[in-house]
Amino acid sequence: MLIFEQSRLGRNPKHQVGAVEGANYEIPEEFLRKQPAGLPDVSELQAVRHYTLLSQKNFSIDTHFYPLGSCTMKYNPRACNTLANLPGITSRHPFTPPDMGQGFMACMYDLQNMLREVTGMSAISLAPAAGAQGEFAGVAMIRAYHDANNDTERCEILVPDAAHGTNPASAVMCGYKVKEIPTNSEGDVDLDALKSVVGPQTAGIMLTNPSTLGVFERQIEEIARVVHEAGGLLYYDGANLNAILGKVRPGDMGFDVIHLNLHKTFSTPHGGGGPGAGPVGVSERLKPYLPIPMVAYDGDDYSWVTEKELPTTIGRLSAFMGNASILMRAYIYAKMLGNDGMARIAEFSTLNANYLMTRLDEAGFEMAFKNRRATHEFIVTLKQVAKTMGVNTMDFAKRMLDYGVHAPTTYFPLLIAECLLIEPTETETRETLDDFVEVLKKILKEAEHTPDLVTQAPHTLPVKRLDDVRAVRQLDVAWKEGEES
Amino acid sequence: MLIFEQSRLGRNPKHQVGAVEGANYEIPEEFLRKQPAGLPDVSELQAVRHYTLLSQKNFSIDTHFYPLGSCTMKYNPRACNTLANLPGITSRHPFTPPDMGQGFMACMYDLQNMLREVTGMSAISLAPAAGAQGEFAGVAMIRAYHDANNDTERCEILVPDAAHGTNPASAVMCGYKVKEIPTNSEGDVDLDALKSVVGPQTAGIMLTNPSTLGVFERQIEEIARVVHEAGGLLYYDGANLNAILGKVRPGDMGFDVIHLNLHKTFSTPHGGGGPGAGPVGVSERLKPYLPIPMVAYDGDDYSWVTEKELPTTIGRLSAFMGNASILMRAYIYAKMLGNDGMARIAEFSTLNANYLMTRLDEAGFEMAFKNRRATHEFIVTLKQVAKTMGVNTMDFAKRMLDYGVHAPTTYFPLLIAECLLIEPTETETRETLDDFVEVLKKILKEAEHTPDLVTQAPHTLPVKRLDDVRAVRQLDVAWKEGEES
Amino acid sequence: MPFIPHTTDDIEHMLKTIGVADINALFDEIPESLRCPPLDIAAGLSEQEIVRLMHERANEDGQTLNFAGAGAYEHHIPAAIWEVTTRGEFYSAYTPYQAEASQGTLQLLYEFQTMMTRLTGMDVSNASLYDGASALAEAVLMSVRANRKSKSKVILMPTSLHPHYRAVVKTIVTQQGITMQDIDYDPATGTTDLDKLMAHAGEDIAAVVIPQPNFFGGIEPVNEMVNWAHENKALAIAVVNPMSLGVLNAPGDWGQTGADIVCGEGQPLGIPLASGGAYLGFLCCQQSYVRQMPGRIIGKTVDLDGKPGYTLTLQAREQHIRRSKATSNICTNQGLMVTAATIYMSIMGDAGVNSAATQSYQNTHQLVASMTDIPGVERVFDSPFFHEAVIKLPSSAARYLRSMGAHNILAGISLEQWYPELKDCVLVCATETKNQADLEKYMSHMGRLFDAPLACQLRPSF
Amino acid sequence: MPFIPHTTDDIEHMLKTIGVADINALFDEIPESLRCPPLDIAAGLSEQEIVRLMHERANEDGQTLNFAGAGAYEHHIPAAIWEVTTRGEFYSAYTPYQAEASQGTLQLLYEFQTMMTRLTGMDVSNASLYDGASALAEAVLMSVRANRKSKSKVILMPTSLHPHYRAVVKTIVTQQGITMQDIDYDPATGTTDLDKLMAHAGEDIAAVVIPQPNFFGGIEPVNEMVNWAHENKALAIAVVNPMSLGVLNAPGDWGQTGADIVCGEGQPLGIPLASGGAYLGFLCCQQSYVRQMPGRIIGKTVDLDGKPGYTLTLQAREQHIRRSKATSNICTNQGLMVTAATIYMSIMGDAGVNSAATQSYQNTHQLVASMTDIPGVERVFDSPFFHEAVIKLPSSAARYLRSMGAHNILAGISLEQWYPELKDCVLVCATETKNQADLEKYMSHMGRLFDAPLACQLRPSF
Ligand SMILES: Cc1ncc(COP(=O)(O)O)c(C=O)c1O
Ligand SMILES: Cc1ncc(COP(=O)(O)O)c(C=O)c1O
Repeated sequence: MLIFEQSRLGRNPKHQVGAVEGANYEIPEEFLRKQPAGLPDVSELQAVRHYTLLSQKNFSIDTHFYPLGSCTMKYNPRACNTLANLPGITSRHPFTPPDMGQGFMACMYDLQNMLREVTGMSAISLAPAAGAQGEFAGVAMIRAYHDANNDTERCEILVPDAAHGTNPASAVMCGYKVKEIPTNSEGDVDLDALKSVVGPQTAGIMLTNPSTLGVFERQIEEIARVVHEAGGLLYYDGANLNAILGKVRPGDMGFDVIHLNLHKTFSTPHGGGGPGAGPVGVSERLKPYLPIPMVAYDGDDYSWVTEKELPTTIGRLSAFMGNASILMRAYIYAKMLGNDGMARIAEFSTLNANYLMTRLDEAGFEMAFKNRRATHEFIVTLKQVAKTMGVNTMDFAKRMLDYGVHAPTTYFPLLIAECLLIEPTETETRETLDDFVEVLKKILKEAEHTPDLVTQAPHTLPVKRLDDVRAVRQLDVAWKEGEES
Repeated sequence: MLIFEQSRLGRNPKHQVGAVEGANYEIPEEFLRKQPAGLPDVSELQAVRHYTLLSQKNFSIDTHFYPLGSCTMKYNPRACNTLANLPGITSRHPFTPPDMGQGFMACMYDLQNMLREVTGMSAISLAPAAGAQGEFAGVAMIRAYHDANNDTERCEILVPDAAHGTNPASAVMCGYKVKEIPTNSEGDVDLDALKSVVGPQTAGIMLTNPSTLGVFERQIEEIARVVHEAGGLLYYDGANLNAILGKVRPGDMGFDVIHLNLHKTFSTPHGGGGPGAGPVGVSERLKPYLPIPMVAYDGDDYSWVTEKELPTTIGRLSAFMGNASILMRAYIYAKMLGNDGMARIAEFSTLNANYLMTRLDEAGFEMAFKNRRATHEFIVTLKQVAKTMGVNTMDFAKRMLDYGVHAPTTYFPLLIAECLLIEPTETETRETLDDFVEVLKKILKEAEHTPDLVTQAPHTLPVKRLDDVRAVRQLDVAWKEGEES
Repeated sequence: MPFIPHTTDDIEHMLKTIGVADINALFDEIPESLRCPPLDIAAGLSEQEIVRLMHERANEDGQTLNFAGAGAYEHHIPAAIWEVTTRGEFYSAYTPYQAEASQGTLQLLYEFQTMMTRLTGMDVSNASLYDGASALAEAVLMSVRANRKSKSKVILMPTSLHPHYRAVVKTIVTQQGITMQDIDYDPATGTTDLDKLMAHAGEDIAAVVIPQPNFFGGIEPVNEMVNWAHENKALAIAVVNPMSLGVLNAPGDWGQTGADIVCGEGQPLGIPLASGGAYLGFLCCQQSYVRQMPGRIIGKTVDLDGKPGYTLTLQAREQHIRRSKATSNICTNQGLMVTAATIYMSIMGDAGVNSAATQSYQNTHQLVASMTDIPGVERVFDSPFFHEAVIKLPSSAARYLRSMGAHNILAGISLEQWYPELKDCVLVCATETKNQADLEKYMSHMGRLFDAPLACQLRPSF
Repeated sequence: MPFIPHTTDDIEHMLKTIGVADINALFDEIPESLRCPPLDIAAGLSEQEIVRLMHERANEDGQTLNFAGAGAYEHHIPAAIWEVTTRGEFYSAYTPYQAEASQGTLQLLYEFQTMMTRLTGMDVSNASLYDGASALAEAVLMSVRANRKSKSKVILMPTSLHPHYRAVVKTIVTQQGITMQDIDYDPATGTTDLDKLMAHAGEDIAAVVIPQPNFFGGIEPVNEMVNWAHENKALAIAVVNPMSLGVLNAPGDWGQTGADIVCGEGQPLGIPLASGGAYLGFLCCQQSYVRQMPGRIIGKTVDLDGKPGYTLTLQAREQHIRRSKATSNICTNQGLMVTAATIYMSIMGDAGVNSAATQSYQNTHQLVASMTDIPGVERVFDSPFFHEAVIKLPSSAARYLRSMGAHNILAGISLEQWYPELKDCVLVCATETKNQADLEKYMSHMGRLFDAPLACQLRPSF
């Protein structure tokens, strides 16, 4: 039942802020609202009960194993939430002058420095609100750099075919054309193909390393050389930085500009879709173009870096400071980890992934890159299963839900047929991984013997398999009074 | 699975307070622990996931209609919890001297005054930790009063047969014998029976009004006269005060001493069993005996009332201030209600109960006191159903769980056979009550046509009907390593 | 090891299963030359230590009595909202890709979309963008795609719009060859100078941006602006404060046919100030433009048994399907903030939102009346205003704000940094969270600063 | 109407169904003469108003640097505990009478019982009593019922036990003819004078109460005391701080055969100070006494399918079944606090509890060493101590505490109110929450008060 169906006119007690008597506006009638909007009229208990019950219909990290590849669903420490909600932190207005308290700015400055160190870049801006906005900012900086050099013929961004969809989309938002680079059979970039397209029209290349194929791009130095020699810049999509934290740094690999997904590597909550935080880092030559605001420190005081201090900035990306409360959570998490803790993320996420890959391999599943080391994630392809048993990856994924496991990422990256991208993360136990192997083995048996059980899954969730096609064809994106639900 | 079964030695990261190196105690070996206790060794994520999933196995006010008679399961406003957890409130040590901050004491003083006003008593002590401890304190004050008057022959406390079990148990803890008074067919105390047992041995009588039968004791003035004339005192069990808040006050009915269940009338959370708070109130003549501590105010400062200020006190009931954080929640709730809000509790809890009683009566259910007004609760008896269909009240109750409704109180009060004590509370909507009627009608039909469905219920919960007898016969109250769960 | 559950036994067993000697061996595909030395970052803090540190930092920033607005508003936030929003099942879930395992989030988002369409008077809402400013940038991009009648990529943008919104739009859309044409405000009213707007009549314009209320708190002539836009084949993009919609007309009802696209900042709906984020951008539009909409959209459908359920829909617009041809690059959005805003709107209802909006209106009007009783202090613009106003002081605004700040009062925002012509001017806002004592405190400190003993008195409320 | 969902339509419809004219008619069985006038209580506050009020009150009490213990200890509380404990399903559930609909709470309570038996070395634990002091009172009552060899109802009670615990026991048990016999502490050691205990040899004694550590923080000769009790046919009741059991011996291992009953205050296990409550009393015992146990007990059983489940058991001991013959009158207990304590013990584990206990030990020892470097400041007792100690000052303790309080330091607790012989003495405690800077701050203020410039330096940690 929808909250609207529980609504009855005149129920709401206006208890929260009290009622106002006979409001009298000095605003001409024509600008005033004609009739109430039709927000729900429910009691506080009804709202609490409704949303509490709704929440129980979700899978989440706090309730389920959630090995969603590329998304890094690991434990979100509760301390980060509790502390980010301290009254002094939540009540601070974004335009509070620095001389009325430096606590927030000190945290942000520390965070900039920590991120600079773990990425090996020269400077960090925390402004972007998520990975995709970081990508936009990064590519915009590439453009600003070339423009500043009067190098205005560069109109192409190279993107491997394994890249996340945001990469090409961001490049286009910056006015670039996108050229796809194929991947070779080992999961590395096809170097010949790269060499054949790189040239004076190349503004840069966007790479994830480890790539979304769950392997480390071994020729990264060569790629950097090729692109740099052609006058292009290297963009690092940091969605997978957790795999190499404290082991190898994008700055040292030759990247000129990067973004980080703090909601992945630094474990801020995904919140059913966000918010995230996508700080960008740059090498020395791109520093003049960083997005604002940033925090500076002169040894005594923290202050804001705005267009006044950085006139060549690509500008602002949001009205204030990106997702400040998420940055705060990342800061708290980073402080708890410290140097060793960061390296351990890479170590144990990699250990878990390789262990799980080995176990699934032994269990007869087909690995997309059997001869490669897994990074923090790896790919299983169900091509053969789909062909021989008529049970595809989506069916497999849905059936996992019945076993209380959130499905891994399906059908991404696009170049691997019938794939599952599996990222267990470092916060899961060996027992959980072992259980997961058993679940996959069971489903494989079911696919063989009782395929309907799998193709009709899930059977135990609040709803059975949903009709996505109908959702598009009979578009219903807002409830109308009287409609049944 | 139990948390212990997820435990693996050496997993716990000691991250919360850090590790200590080479502890060296100046305490002789014989006093030191010989081996670790065997607390769970789990990661923070494991603990969070385990207890989050466990919580989902509960019915609660935030998720279900919970018409548990006498227990007053109504909405616990979230603001009370949020505000009672402000850092300045949770971090205050109980021995903080009054000159280091008066905020907490001001709240408690206000609360004492508000409770005094709603009960019509002369003074309030917030000390008792729950209703039962309030009863103990109240009866102890009765004893102290008689003792002070050298009236030491009084050895009996009268208790109606409808009383809650805590009443006789509390009287016994105070060294009294208990004499039961029968109830007449209309639900009132049998006055003749009362008169026949009251006498010089009577220390007092304990009454709930409205009684646990869901009716208002109409002869209360007469009862007060009879008991007072015999030299006894009247104790008021305030578990049902919510029914008459702002309408009639125990002090005005002639009671000498009362307790309040703040976790009922003032909506503090029940927390799966507690904590509660059971303040006591007294008439003028019992003031010298109130339990300590209390808060006094001299117009400038708040101070503590201890044995120094009140040497005739019955004493302390807990090491500090009873359930202070629960008192704080009640205070916040009371402040939000104000005078009108309090009266509305009585009005709407009574409206809901009478409406539900009428609807169930119309639906063919048998009311225990059909000719009486319901108060905030009322009793249905399933005597006939049990006899004709072989489906008893417990079966009925268990089947309700399948329909997502917590069962009303069953088999209490003891004197009504096969009873359901139903208390909808004022925070539930008319729609919820109507749905409840439909559920009961459905179960009645099932009892007739498919009785097994009812006697084997519940069918949809985490476990099926549990074997209570085995729980006693094969007592297992602590898990032992190796035992399966 | 913080947050890592592996015992020594586990590690040994797992390495053996994999067939490597130690964890380091798992990184053997990384060229040795690239491996970095130990990070120059301090050792980790225990939770107990970070608790102390954060309490200190939070106390340092303290609790200011806040009369600043300018795009971020301190409203009362019912306690229930965040107690429910931070439940693990909402807090720690991902984007609802597996619809059957995400019905909680999906139904909530569908309810949010419904509420936003009702509040704005539009047909369709998405499930959030980053913030109000970036939502406007997306609205501008969308209008260029959607307005098939225009080839120009020219957007008319009033200077009465939040300067940071204008800056963000510039950052984001100019990369695609879109040009913004400023429309100055009328120095008398502080609202868009209609003559300046109308001077563009007959030009090829993709869209007109219409803020309501505008950055100065003023009520814009939105009906005329929408009508003018449509007469000139431009789309009308409304930028609104959702709280104000408890009192002000829904953009769907502006002018003859209503705005085409509505966007804005959802922060006033139950989201704390928190130094500027995380907030939530919303974007609504008329049905015909839905396929140009950026961001996630949730649709209702049915399951195999015909039972209703909710799922991501129209994904073919999005980057994960359409890649370089997507309507936007947005992926992660502001889900948790949407959760809070949805619960906020449920608990407040129409009546609650109206009351908060009206009290904000009243408090600001009372404050402005009292302030302008002080000789030399005056309102700069004469148009009606909602819950913010521009006040000219007899002397430096920066000095004034510093002096008030010394008493822990954030007394407003200096406007000179964005509008040199508004020297010595502050933008003030008093929401429903301010009581009479707060307003009196403001006035008594202000009165003292300007030697205006009489003005110390707060004007009686009206 | 706050918290009441009825619309005017609802009310009308419901009254009509019932067949009365108005709500007031529903109270027609109450004699008119008894009806009260409107309550003399202020009008209700909106949530926004109560938020302001409570923030003001909370800020007034401020955040003190706390070196007080005496039965209530400031320990680090992992954030996860209360975020999970206050989930609606735990927070707003009742006592688990309907077991099938309460498996969450029931399994948790069973786990709590298991943890407590492991911590104390007992066989059985109940599911909580009100607090440590009332738990001791119940333990005393229980011992009188359980000790079939004794008729006397005499309890030996050391004066080194918390004075408020002694007061509470007196309030509760003397009504049933039980007498408490004080056993004085040895003025040199501050622990029970064994000679004074042994002077009671051969008497009919129901139980001996044995605190560990005692009120002064001192380590009692528990092994000898338990042995003596058992030799004299008395039961041994241990009163322990559960946090100390991370370091100190489990009562089940005291002496030859261990204590019979163990009780104490569970507050150190994740429960905030909060002015003294709500805390949690625990009570454990050896198997043979389980039927004399007061309070709820959860047992494991199976369901109709043979699947394990949890339920209230041995209810025949309790007031709702046994009424006047129950083992206690307790009904509502401290369920929510048990939830917190259980999650605390899970997150901390043995290692975490040991670390918190050890750091508390170390910090207090360091502080005491530094304090007693000041001339005229000395330890009163010479026995080993856990995380509290009695310090004698050169002058008035009250004045000292007031002076330190002026710097927002709660420097300890004056003992004279309970022990006139301990004039000018304070009881101090420094838990793991205190860092070196805190200890230095304490010492620098104390040093200044006693003109002891050198002593301002904190002794290096050992
Ligand atoms: C590889 C990769 N790149 C980029 C992104 C986009 O980041 P965001 O969702 O934070 O915008 C993601 C995640 O969604 C990703 O997995
Ligand atoms: C009528 C009645 N009296 C007394 C009590 C005992 O109160 P408490 O559970 O707070 O000890 C209760 C509730 O449990 C009750 O319903």
